[in-house]
Amino acid sequence: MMPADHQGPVGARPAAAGQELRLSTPLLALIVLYLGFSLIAPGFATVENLWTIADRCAIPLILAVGTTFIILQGSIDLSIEGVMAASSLTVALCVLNNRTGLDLGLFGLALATLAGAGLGLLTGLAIIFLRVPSFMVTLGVWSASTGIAMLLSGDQPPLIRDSVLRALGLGRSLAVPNLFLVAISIVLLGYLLQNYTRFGRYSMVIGGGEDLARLLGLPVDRCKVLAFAFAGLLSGLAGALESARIGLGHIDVGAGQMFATISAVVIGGTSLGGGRGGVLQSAVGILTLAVLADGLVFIGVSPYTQKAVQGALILSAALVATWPHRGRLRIVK
Amino acid sequence: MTPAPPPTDGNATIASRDRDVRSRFGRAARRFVPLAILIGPLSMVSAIEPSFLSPYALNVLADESSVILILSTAQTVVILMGGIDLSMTAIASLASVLIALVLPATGSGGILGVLVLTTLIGALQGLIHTRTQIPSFIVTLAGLGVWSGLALTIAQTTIPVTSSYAAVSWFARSSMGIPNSFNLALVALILLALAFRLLPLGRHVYAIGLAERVALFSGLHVGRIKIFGFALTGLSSGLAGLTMLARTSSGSPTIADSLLLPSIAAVVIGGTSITGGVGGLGRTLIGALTITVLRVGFAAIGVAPAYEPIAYGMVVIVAVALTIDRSKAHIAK
Amino acid sequence: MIEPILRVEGVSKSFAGVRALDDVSIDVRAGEVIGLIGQNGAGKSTLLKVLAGILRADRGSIVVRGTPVTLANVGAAAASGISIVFQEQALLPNVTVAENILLGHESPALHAGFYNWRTLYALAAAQLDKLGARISPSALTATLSFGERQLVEIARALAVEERTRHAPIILFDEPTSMLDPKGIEAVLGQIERLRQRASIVFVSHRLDEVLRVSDRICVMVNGRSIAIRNRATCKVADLERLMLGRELDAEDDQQVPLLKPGAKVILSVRGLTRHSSYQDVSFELHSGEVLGIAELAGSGGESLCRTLFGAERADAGEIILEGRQVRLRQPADAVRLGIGYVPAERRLDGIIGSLGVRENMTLAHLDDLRRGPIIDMAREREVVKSWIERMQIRTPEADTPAQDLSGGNQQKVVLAKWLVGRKLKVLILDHPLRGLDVGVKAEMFSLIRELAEAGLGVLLLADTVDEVMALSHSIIVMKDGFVSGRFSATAAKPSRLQVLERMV
Amino acid sequence: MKRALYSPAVLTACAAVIVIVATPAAAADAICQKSDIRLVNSMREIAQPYHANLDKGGRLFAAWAGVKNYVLQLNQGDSDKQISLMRLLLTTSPSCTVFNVEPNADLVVKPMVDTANRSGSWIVTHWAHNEGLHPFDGNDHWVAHVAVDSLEAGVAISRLLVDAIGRTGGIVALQGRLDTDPARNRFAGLQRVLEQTPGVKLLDQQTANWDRTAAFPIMQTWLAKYRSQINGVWAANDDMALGALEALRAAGLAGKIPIVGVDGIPEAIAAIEKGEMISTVSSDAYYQGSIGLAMGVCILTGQTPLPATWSKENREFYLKLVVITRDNAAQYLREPQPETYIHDWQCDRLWSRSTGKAF
Repeated sequence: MMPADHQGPVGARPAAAGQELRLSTPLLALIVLYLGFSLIAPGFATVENLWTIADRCAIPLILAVGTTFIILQGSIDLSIEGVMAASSLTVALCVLNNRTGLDLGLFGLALATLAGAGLGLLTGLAIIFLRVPSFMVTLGVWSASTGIAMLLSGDQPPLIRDSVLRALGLGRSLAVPNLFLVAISIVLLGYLLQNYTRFGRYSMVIGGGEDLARLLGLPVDRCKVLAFAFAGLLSGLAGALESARIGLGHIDVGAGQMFATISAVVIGGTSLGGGRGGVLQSAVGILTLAVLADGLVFIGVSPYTQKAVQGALILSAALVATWPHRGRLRIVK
Repeated sequence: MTPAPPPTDGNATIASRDRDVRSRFGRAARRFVPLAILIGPLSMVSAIEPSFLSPYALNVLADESSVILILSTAQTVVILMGGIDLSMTAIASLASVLIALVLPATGSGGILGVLVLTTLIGALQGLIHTRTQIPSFIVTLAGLGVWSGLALTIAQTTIPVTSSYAAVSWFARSSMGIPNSFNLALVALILLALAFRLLPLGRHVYAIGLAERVALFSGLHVGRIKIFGFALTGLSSGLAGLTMLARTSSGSPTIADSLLLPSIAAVVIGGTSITGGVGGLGRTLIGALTITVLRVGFAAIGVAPAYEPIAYGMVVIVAVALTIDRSKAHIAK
Repeated sequence: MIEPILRVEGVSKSFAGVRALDDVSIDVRAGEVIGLIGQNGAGKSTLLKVLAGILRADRGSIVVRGTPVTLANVGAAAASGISIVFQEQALLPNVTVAENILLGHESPALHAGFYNWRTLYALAAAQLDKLGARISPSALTATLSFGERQLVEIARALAVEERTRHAPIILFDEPTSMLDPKGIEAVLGQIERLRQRASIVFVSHRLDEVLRVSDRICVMVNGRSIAIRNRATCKVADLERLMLGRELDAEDDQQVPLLKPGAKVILSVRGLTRHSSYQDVSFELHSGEVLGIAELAGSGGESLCRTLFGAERADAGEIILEGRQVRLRQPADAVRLGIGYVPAERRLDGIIGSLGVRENMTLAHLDDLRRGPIIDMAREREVVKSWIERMQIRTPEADTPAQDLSGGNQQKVVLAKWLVGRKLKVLILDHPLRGLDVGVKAEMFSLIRELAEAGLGVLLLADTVDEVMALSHSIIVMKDGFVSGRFSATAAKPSRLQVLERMV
Repeated sequence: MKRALYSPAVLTACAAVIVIVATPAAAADAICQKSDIRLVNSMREIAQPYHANLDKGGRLFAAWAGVKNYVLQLNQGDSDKQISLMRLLLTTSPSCTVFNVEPNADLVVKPMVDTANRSGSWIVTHWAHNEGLHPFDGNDHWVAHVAVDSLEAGVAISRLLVDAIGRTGGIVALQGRLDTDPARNRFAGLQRVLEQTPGVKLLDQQTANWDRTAAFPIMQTWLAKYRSQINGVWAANDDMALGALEALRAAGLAGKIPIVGVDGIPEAIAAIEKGEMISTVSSDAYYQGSIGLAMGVCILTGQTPLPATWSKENREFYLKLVVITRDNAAQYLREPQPETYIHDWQCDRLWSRSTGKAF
């Protein structure tokens, strides 16, 4: 469904490892945005606020890593919020809480994460075996897993009493928010996967030309399923960590994350057509949105205006990314 | 997708093999699958709650479905061209707010003005999409943010329509026992369907959806046609907003938010391929009705709220799996 | 008698009842180049695909180095040392050259599941060295030139050598059909060099090429291999007779009918320039004239054609249609003014495979077929019917999906798409004969001549100089974006050599 | 033992008694047989304690009144759906159906009231509705509107907050979704109190859409921006208050900075007991979930005259709110017992919690 770019020049960015680190336009934009806020909002450019931003973008970062692989393959994942909800309740009910007698501690966190992976796996398999566009399957999975979450939630959201988990969600290590540390390690993991494993490179290949990849007998289907399982896993992790942060399992832990994540990925310069971009770019996109949100609160702008600004940002980011590739014969959907 | 397409026969065989498999059902048979999918839940619901098929109840369903129908009719046109419009509900909400604001002063003239405005908004998005060659998914994703942000900034509250409600009351009333809003939606859909059959427009839209480059090289005004499509979504968004305003006699910046994904799902459940070129308006009518039955039918027969989204998700996936024409979109992205 | 490296025995394959391969048997000996020729649909590509593991044979056996193999997929074929070089280049633009070369076989470069890029580059470089190609393995494929990409393709094919520890069997599916003479030389050169280390099956439409590089030539007709000839013992004419089952009236010698004197100028171009592709091009096209552009690919001709169709922007110069200067912002403008264009990329730009012949044919001119605002279906049908007959388009019915037609008939549909229009004045043909077999070519030749005689102005860009000369009244030669020679219709017909020397 | 006392059986028994006692005083003839009566609670969802309690209250009453037919309608935050669900249900015996409605948004009230009038079913609405709309303006089937004075709630918690910080210092305010009446009026209450206490400065305010996850980062940013200047946190509902609380916890400030909220959800009350929040205001979900149904049953069984004959202030009145602080937190933490409500359900005491007209 995304841009079918038949002959337009592809991927100005070298795909080889390490070469993504150079200063890209989105990165510049991020820096400019940060400096801009530092100028107009006194007290914005403090270390403390930096950690606030870090904490703010932790969960979205984790989500973005998973989504990036899916988008690199030219698919899309709308199920993030549903999966987060399901895992949020799973973790809340598994660790020490006020509803069930369970007290699995971090093992509960693992369970919730795996639950997410399970949902992702199912999604992937459905896409492969039913040969239905990911857009629709993930739309369905979103709805279905929200239902599962509702089942688990019952009439009272379970409160998390597990101190270890809460500490993970709220605490800091050497001034750095724990969740941010988790997020960073996930991003690094994603970067490694993308540039140093078959899964990552093949994801790039599939995005660049799926039918060709099939022709050459690459394990396209396996890669796709893997990508969705991985994304599900991270959505699960994100949902669980969000719950650890706010202290209960709740259906709405993921509210608004799907559009935010996709927007961020786009802002970072990853093409929805697939085959272009990467984990680091997406991370930049997430940071941009986090800085924006934090900065706007700083200067006291309502989140509604924030919505609008974010929209404008998406557009301009896409503009920067596509402008050089314009041409009378370029096909974009 | 790939700048290096695989050998012709490679495709041809995939396609032909598909045609062989399919020919058992036959494309014709597949056309009725959506109908079956509509009848399934409907009969299930009415089995438990016979009164569900009473004229009165059907009337309520028609009323409930009208807004989704208005939205997804126009959405179909855009999707047929391989694009998508994520901003429709945001524009609808904006419209409801604006109408509520201008109605007392201007009366029906104001309504017209707002409809023109929303049409222009849609056209603007189309223009940006075609001129800057940014994927419609992204342009309208940005639009989603901008327009809803704008609506919330203009009216941070629900605006009741009291004084000059008469001007819009028609949309809330019924004629010949059928809600006017539904009649409106139906007439719009039929007219559009006719236009597609009889005018060059229809062929051009399908051509763009199937092979935009060929359309270009055949000298079609691809840009214009796309912009027309988005203008259409803009207009219908306006109408949807108007209808909801009439029904609730007030405008709200979030009035239509919950309809975005249902209205898209309606198109695809009907059997229109999200990748464009395959499908049609008639199918969307069925899709819209199906969605409605799922949305209210299940709740009406007292299915536990948690199972409703689950069933909803399942049906979406199954419906698409059964209706999608794989011979034309052989890669499921 | 040495055991052949590859032996194909009684292989058959049919699609939906249609026999594509009928009991074909060939064998390939070590270091041998087999030329595979035949009309479109004769089964050449199908045979290659079966050997490459893309298609499964219905019957028959394939024996590699004495052991029967089942080529379930491309991987399996590669495992037994067979690899294919596709006609359209099958490379991924968004990854490195190295990845393209080793795609699916990175394992040697994997350390504990992780890429060791240095190793990967080294392995790729090794393959490129076999061809003496100076291409950086770490380069992004999209940044390579057409020729370079072709080399990468061949390098990928060669890579099976290490994997099988045998001389590979490499299948070339019309590697030259989209190349200019220079490119062709390069490829043929490569094939010559590959002899040392590989056995080759080589498909081409250009009989002279086949004769040059092949040791033996296998002629296929409707899915059967009807003859295998040694290079030494046969000539182009023989092969043509075998292919067509009849003597071909050699197109090239047929005289182009003279241009009617005093034909008025339809299209004239003055100082047209697009900095990136061609400079200061000027010419005049008369009604009834076929103006041929002779060039090596990438000399600006294609870009020029697209500009005249509004598909590319010109930076300077003017286009004058029937005395009035026109601005072509998009193809739609050109079409409105009566300019038609037959694109080189038929499958991508010419026809919509899943739509019927009728809808394809009338797509560009539905406005001419309206009664009021509404399409006059009845008239549409009869118009389409008449053109199907006039052009002898072989299709079961008017609504058969275009993708089910043979390449030649598809091309006719694309041509008809423009003739349906009432006010067509200029027709631009961008490699109209590309990928067509000799038989269909002949038909196209006469079609194009008819059109010209009917008063159309035809601008022709063809694959070979011979085609240009066979069809054109006047010729302009382009080289590196400049017009390097002109042969007007009035002057005496130039010799093949005269044209060629201005091209290179 | 104590539990057994309130088993449904016993409840229905005493219900019966009451009915018998009440019948002589009956003001009108019964409209429906009790067996025909259908009680509907229409609300957003039941994942939230507040809504869960609405439902519990309704069921509690149905059991007590001996009405078998209790229907729960959830709209999942979709106004259109709330309206359609009501209409769909009315395919059968509308005149014996009572709707107790927690509006998904102000704007659903009018269409639902219109539906009731047209179909002859009965509806009681809660919270707020669009201006210029009143039960007593010819809406004979709109039994009553039980309004919640969000302004009062806002004032109440604001007072406690400013007192808690010694009437001086800086506070931040988390607003609800601005397109709702409670959000506006609760904040208005805060502003009123601030006018009276010049010592307290409103450092910043943002809307967090009633949402805990949204409140969290906003609070964090404020902590980064104002650091020690923040002496108190005002939240338009408990969910956001708790979100802010977690943000404070992360900064090691939980319990050090007073927080107030509205709704009285169990978590908040627990937090108050712990001293991490100082106050919340409850409109008593159990009561809201049942009172409308009680009114309906009283009318349908003829124990109460038709609403048309009621006084205006009985048709649209404010609900008594309970301010919960550390002193009384304990008693609201318990699952409320039926006997707390039985006397409010008596047909002659239906307005026991009214604080006067709401128009």
